[in-house]
Amino acid sequence: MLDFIVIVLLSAGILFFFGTINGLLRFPDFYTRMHAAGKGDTLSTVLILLGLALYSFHHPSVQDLLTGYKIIFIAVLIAIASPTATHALMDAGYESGIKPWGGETDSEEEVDK
Amino acid sequence: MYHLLMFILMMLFWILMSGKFDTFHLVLGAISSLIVAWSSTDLLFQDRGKSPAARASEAGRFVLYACWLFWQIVLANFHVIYLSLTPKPIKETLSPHIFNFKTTLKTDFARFVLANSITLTPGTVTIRVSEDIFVVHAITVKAAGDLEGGSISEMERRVAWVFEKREIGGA
Amino acid sequence: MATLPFPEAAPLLAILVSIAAIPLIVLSGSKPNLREFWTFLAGFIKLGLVLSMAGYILAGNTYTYELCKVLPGLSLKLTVDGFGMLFALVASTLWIVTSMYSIGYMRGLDEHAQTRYYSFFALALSATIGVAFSGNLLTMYLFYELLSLSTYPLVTHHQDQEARTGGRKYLTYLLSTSIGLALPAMLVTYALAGTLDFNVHGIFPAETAKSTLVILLIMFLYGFAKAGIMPFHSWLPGAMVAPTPVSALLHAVAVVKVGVFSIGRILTGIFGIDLLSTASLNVIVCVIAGFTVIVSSLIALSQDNLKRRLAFSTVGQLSYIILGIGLASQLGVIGGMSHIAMHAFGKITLFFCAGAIFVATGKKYISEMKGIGRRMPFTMAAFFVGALSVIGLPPGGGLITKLQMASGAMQADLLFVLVIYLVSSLLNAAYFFPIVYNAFFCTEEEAMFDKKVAEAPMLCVLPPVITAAISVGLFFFPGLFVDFARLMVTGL
Amino acid sequence: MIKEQLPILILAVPLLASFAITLFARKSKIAAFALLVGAMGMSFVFAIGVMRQILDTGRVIHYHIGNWQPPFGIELVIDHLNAMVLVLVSGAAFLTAIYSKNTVPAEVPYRFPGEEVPERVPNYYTLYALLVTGLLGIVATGDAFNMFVLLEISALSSYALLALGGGRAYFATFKYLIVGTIGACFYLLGVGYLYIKTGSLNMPDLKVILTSPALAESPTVMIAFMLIITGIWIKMAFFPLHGWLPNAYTYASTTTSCLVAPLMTKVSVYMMIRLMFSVFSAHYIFDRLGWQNGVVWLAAAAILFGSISALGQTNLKRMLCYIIVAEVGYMVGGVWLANADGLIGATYHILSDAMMTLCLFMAVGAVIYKTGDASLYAMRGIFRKMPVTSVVFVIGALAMIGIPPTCGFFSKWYLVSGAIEARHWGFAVALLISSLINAVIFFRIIEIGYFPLFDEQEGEGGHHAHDRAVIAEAPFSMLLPMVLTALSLIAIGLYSNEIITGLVGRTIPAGLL
Amino acid sequence: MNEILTAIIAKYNYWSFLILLLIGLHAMISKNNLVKKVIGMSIFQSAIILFYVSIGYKKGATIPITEHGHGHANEVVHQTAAEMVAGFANPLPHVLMLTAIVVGVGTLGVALALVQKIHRVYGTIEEDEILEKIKE
Amino acid sequence: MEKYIICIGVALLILMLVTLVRVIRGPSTIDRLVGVNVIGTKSTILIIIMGTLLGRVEMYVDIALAYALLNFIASLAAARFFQRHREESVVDAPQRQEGPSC
Amino acid sequence: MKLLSLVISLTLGFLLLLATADLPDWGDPQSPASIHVSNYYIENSVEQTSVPNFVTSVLADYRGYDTMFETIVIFCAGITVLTILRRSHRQKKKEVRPRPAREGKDLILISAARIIAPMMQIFALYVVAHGHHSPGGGFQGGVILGSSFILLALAYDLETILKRLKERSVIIMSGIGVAIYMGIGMICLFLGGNFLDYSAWSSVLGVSAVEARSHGMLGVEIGVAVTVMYIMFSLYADLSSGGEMDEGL
Ligand code: NA
Ligand code: NA
Repeated sequence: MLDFIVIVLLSAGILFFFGTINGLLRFPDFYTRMHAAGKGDTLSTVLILLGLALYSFHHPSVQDLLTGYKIIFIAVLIAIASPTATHALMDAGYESGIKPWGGETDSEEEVDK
Repeated sequence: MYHLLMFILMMLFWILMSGKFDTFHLVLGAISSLIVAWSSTDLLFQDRGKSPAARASEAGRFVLYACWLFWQIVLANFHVIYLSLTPKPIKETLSPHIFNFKTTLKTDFARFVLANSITLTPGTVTIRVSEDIFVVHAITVKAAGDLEGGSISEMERRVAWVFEKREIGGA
Repeated sequence: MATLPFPEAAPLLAILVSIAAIPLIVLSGSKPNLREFWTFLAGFIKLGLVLSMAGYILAGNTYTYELCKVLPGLSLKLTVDGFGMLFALVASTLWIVTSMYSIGYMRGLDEHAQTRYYSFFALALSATIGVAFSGNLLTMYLFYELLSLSTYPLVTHHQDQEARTGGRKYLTYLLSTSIGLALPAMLVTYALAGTLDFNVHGIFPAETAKSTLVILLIMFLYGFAKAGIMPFHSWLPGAMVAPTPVSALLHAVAVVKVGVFSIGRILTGIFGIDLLSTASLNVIVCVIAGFTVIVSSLIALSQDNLKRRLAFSTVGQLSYIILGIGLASQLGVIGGMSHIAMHAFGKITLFFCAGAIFVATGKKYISEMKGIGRRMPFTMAAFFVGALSVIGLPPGGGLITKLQMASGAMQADLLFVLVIYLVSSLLNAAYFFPIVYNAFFCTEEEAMFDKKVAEAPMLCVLPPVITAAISVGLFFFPGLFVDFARLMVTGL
Repeated sequence: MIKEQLPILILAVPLLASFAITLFARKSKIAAFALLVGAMGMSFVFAIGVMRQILDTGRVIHYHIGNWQPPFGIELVIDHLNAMVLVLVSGAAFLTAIYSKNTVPAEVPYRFPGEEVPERVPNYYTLYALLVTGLLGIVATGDAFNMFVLLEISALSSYALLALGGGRAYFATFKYLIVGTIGACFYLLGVGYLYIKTGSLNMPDLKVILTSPALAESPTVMIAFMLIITGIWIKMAFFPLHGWLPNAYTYASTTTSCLVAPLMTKVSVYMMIRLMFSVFSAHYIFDRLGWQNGVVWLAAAAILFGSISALGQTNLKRMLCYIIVAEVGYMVGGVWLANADGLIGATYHILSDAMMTLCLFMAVGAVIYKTGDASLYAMRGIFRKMPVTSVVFVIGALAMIGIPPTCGFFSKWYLVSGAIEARHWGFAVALLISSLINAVIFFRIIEIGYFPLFDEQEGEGGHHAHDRAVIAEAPFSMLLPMVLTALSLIAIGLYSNEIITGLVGRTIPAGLL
Repeated sequence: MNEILTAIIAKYNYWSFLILLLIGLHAMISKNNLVKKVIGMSIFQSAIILFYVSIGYKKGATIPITEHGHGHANEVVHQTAAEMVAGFANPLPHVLMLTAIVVGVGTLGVALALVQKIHRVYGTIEEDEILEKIKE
Repeated sequence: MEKYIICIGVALLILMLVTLVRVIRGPSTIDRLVGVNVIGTKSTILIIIMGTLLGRVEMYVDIALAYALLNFIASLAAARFFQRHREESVVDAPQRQEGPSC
Repeated sequence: MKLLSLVISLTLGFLLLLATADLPDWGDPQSPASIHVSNYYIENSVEQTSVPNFVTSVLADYRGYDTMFETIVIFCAGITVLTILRRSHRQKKKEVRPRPAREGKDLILISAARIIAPMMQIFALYVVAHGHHSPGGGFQGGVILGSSFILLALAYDLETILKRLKERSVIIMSGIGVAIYMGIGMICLFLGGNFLDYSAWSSVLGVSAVEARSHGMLGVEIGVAVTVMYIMFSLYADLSSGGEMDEGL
């Protein structure tokens, strides 16, 4: 049962990470790519970490519980840090004058599509 | 008072991390917790108006909110996958734009939670918060609409419920 | 060795006494009389110290005093022997005379920076005595370099453009040859022989290749450029910019004689007379020196500036000495060594006279000196005596040594050297006699000086008279210096 | 007890001083200065104490830090050679520290137009102490990796000290930093290659392990040797790796030049000697690898290049810098002549060259301090205005030229003897030519200083800010160390036999005798 | 030759560090932009650090800490010396590299500080432009 | 189970390499930073996976935590830096033509 | 220059490649590096120092001398950067800043930093204290501690944080850090041991010599952490503000 949950969490993490990268590579401009990075990166990381934390409860002992707790703590940290970093990058791009994509075909990314 | 709270929190944190329960390490932990409590209490607890009890209930409500938010994040990720994999030309699926809105939330922390929630939920990312103005990037018109009229208010309401324990008008 | 007639450190003291005078000279810079007192005091003490050892040396001893070991197997060391004593006597005697003359000259012309002048003068004398008493090549090299450096401020005393050019030339020649030729030759010698201590039998091991010896010989000959062997001679006329007492000291005693003395030392103490003659190295020395003798005399003939003419004369006479020692025959060596003294007294007389003329009249050129003998009879009489000695005519002491050298040439079976001696003596006569003749034998109309011109100050006139008298004295009693030289040869 | 602890105290004292200055003397220039001078003096005394111990007992001192046996812990190894270098470094640093009393407050806070940062003075002294600690540590250590760490400490602090020259110094220092880092990394990589083949970092232990025949054949060891030597050559500015040095040292402030210029390159030479003979062996380097001929030719080229370049300079400090490049050639060549005389000459030259470079930089620094001008023409009339400084300069110049009885003569003596013994005439000729060029260089300057009247017409006179009429002798705090340094040049020369038989000659490796 | 080549290829840990090393060195020497030089320097140093760390690796060994992280303070670890030696990686390279990293950071900081100052003096961090300005 | 975790690790590694495309292509510096940030976050996971596989996760988790924290700060610092240095960050990105709608 | 650089790099590469064949296989347990000194540490660390983390025992004890200087490298770098960059307080006001000021405070960053920074600090202290048992120690802990302040400086601005950490105390504290290390080593001299021989402390601490070594290591690690923390922050402050100590990044 525990293994099953672990597998689900890990797989889901990889799936969302795949989505993240897909968005990161295919979206047309910086801002839209940040959507993918901000949401996908956070969720996939948190899911995988949860999976690994559960995995470490395999042979429950005080030490392993604490280890699992630490992994969960990392997950929480990333849940706070990742959107914050996304915001900071976004703000930096905005401040430094990157123009949002407006559907026109002037972007070189557009050609790739 | 807050220093004591901070000390206890930090000591707890230490014990969980340390995993060593002998006196020597506990003393080290106590010293460390003292140092952090001395230097950083004002960081964690800037708003001193609330009683510890209020804080505790706030934490409880926040857990509930976090569960809701988690679901929203999952949705957001499916949204991203959909947008990036859809065979439709990108011009039709995306119509990104930047817009502002004004929040009614009062405390910094609530605004912070709202901003990050906006980032994590489908279709929107917070670019900047200056005072009560949020600058938001929306990836689709629908997402923008959600935020302005629908889910934004929904989210703001929930955040307000967690931190300011009041209802905000709207959906 | 149990009892010495002089303090154990006498050679060192003889060197240091004038260095010790320097602080006193500097401190009493504002009181000229006191300042000059120190100079004289040091001079007499030095002479006394040298003389105190003279008897001991004449008795056939040599005395060695080791200063410190600077390199394994090689120390800084002072040795007093006949040759060194001969030279030290000349130098310390002439210093007193020159100091006396300096006072007259410098005060007469009201020269600047006299304190500096006397300080470096003293330093130069220390270096000279140091060379004379050096017990090995390294020590000699040390004092040789010290002399080059300490005479630089003297040569450039006037600190004008001319002094600068002359001084530059002076140092360039002396330092480049000593560092570029003498130092490596010394190092190679040390590498071959394992020592640098002078030894009358030479220090090179028997198996040393002749080609190596020839190269070393040439490097040494040109390396000690103070000896003025052509083509490394032109610093000497250049250094004529110096005040006359300096020129006198340079040309008669300190600088040039140190060069000649050094080469003499190397020929006799490093190569050894035996080696020179058996390996026919003496021919090389004679050719090189002989060439300089003839050419420099010819150049002297064409000079109008009196001091320059004297300078070229010096160049020739120096090679004369080297020629004598280089013959590597007994009489040649004795003659050559003693000629250091003879020439010193003769030539210093000539320079003193030139200076006295300059102090009295401001004239430098021979063509401007017609009739000067009438106004400055003592000076020009002394000049005449000095010239005789340098040419090698009686009653000048130079005659004795020149004859000895000529006999040495026959002894060494090198007859072409005899020809060189004869020709050069004729040339000497040719460039000195016209000066003397014009000085005395000209009509009143031709004379270029009016009645107002008189002898230079007493202190300028007395020294040349004294040295001229010594020159004459040496003709009659050459024994003193020749005996010292003979000691060097009889040791063989 | 203190006797046994002397080796560590030599470097612990300057190190403590660096913290003490940071902690207690941030406000007071004088307190910082006093702490520095006191520490340097103590270090000097301790270094002499260690040297005396070694001279008395004749035994190499092994100091086990943390009481761990080598090769597991780090040890200090002090023999005759590095006892001498320790005395040299601490002595030179002591003299320069005294010298710094007036120059540092006058120069260091003002390095940018219109800028004054008095806080820099105590920082400067802290870095000074750290630099000296680094150098002393390099000399004392018996651990190859520890040497790297200390090398970097001295490098980092020297970057700071050099950069404080302001203006062009920043760029010059940056280039030095890049080149110096390449050098240090080469060294580190070389040590890594040694470690991978031997498993040890302790120098005596490495030497024992490296004697095994299998390792002597190993290309890894050869490449380790190449990397280490190249790294050190970069650090010591050995031709053609010297490009960084002239700029870096020229634009530095006076005290920095006086400290860095004499010591950094010399300590690198020490490092080379130490690593060549205490990690590798004369047998390995000269018999098995046999590159000495090429290296000595390179050294000859360095000497000629440095000397000729120096001849063309009009900036006093830059000229001295090129002379340093030439002098490095002397020492590298001497070591690689592969005979005892050459090595003795090189080792003795570490001492004599450091002192003469110090002497000249101090004298030039005093002139610059008084005239505000670093060109040759700053020297105009100096002999009259600053007689003591001039005499010091002349003594330094004579030592550089190699006139006896200054120490410069004796090191050249040994080096040329070594060249003759090795039949390496090219090196011998290069040494002599460089002496001659030095003579030209220095007499040109002495002439300028001696003839006051003529340079007015000839030189670029007129546009100097300082009124030359009011130039006077440097303050006592500068004169004292200057005169002591100048006297030491003669003393080192006169005691050359004692130094060579007592110290330098005692560490000649067996393969060279 | 072939053997040498196979040997070289087999020891991929060495040539992978080598490539990084050369990139860093090349950048340090040839780059015109001072910041790029500094980056090259960091790459160069990192390559050496990688090299050392790869020395420390031992097949079948774990990080050199004997005790379980959350074990009791003085728990005695029952292992034979041979087991210990085989089971734990070589700690020394890690220690050395901690030092090298710190040195690298220090150098990096100083280099950047110098670049800032250079920028303030010359208004550029391109080497050729700086040299041009120096000439003026 | 361990094999499954290895698979996850490998998949993660491959996806991280794919992310490098964004880092290389840019076009602006901030675009590259986004890629780097994602890779950094995932490296945290890799560290823990490594620890899990080597059986020393209790050790690696500390490293992972430290790494996560430092990665976060590095991203913030980089973002801040390029916020200031506009020219550098938008070196070849199209310029913003109109101001934001606020 | 490019060509020269290529030649140099490729020559070096070629040389190093030559040696590759001679180097031991990767991870070979019998390679010299893995047996000689290394095995001594692995076999004896626990017994001689009671520290189960060999990296720590080698770092802080067997090669504690290296590590002391490593701390000093950091100290030196901090002082160096400060001395090169720092400009006078007095003249700062006149200067016109070349860079535009940031608009307002970033609420999101500040809030995140306020949560994360204290956690980081306690974690950092944990890392310092558990250097004996886990992959941590003074450097690592010091870096994390310093980073927590950098995080705050990034979120607020430099001036605000410099009110918490006084500029003067930054340098003084970094000096105190190295002084702690050095002091622990020096006191060993007075207790009759060699420099950095922590076992000499056993009489003072009242523990066995082996345990004294363990405590000595903890002591020096604390010193290291203090220095590293303050210098990390100082480097950030100097470099990010060009020595002005105003806004930071
Ligand atoms: Na270390
Ligand atoms: Na540790």
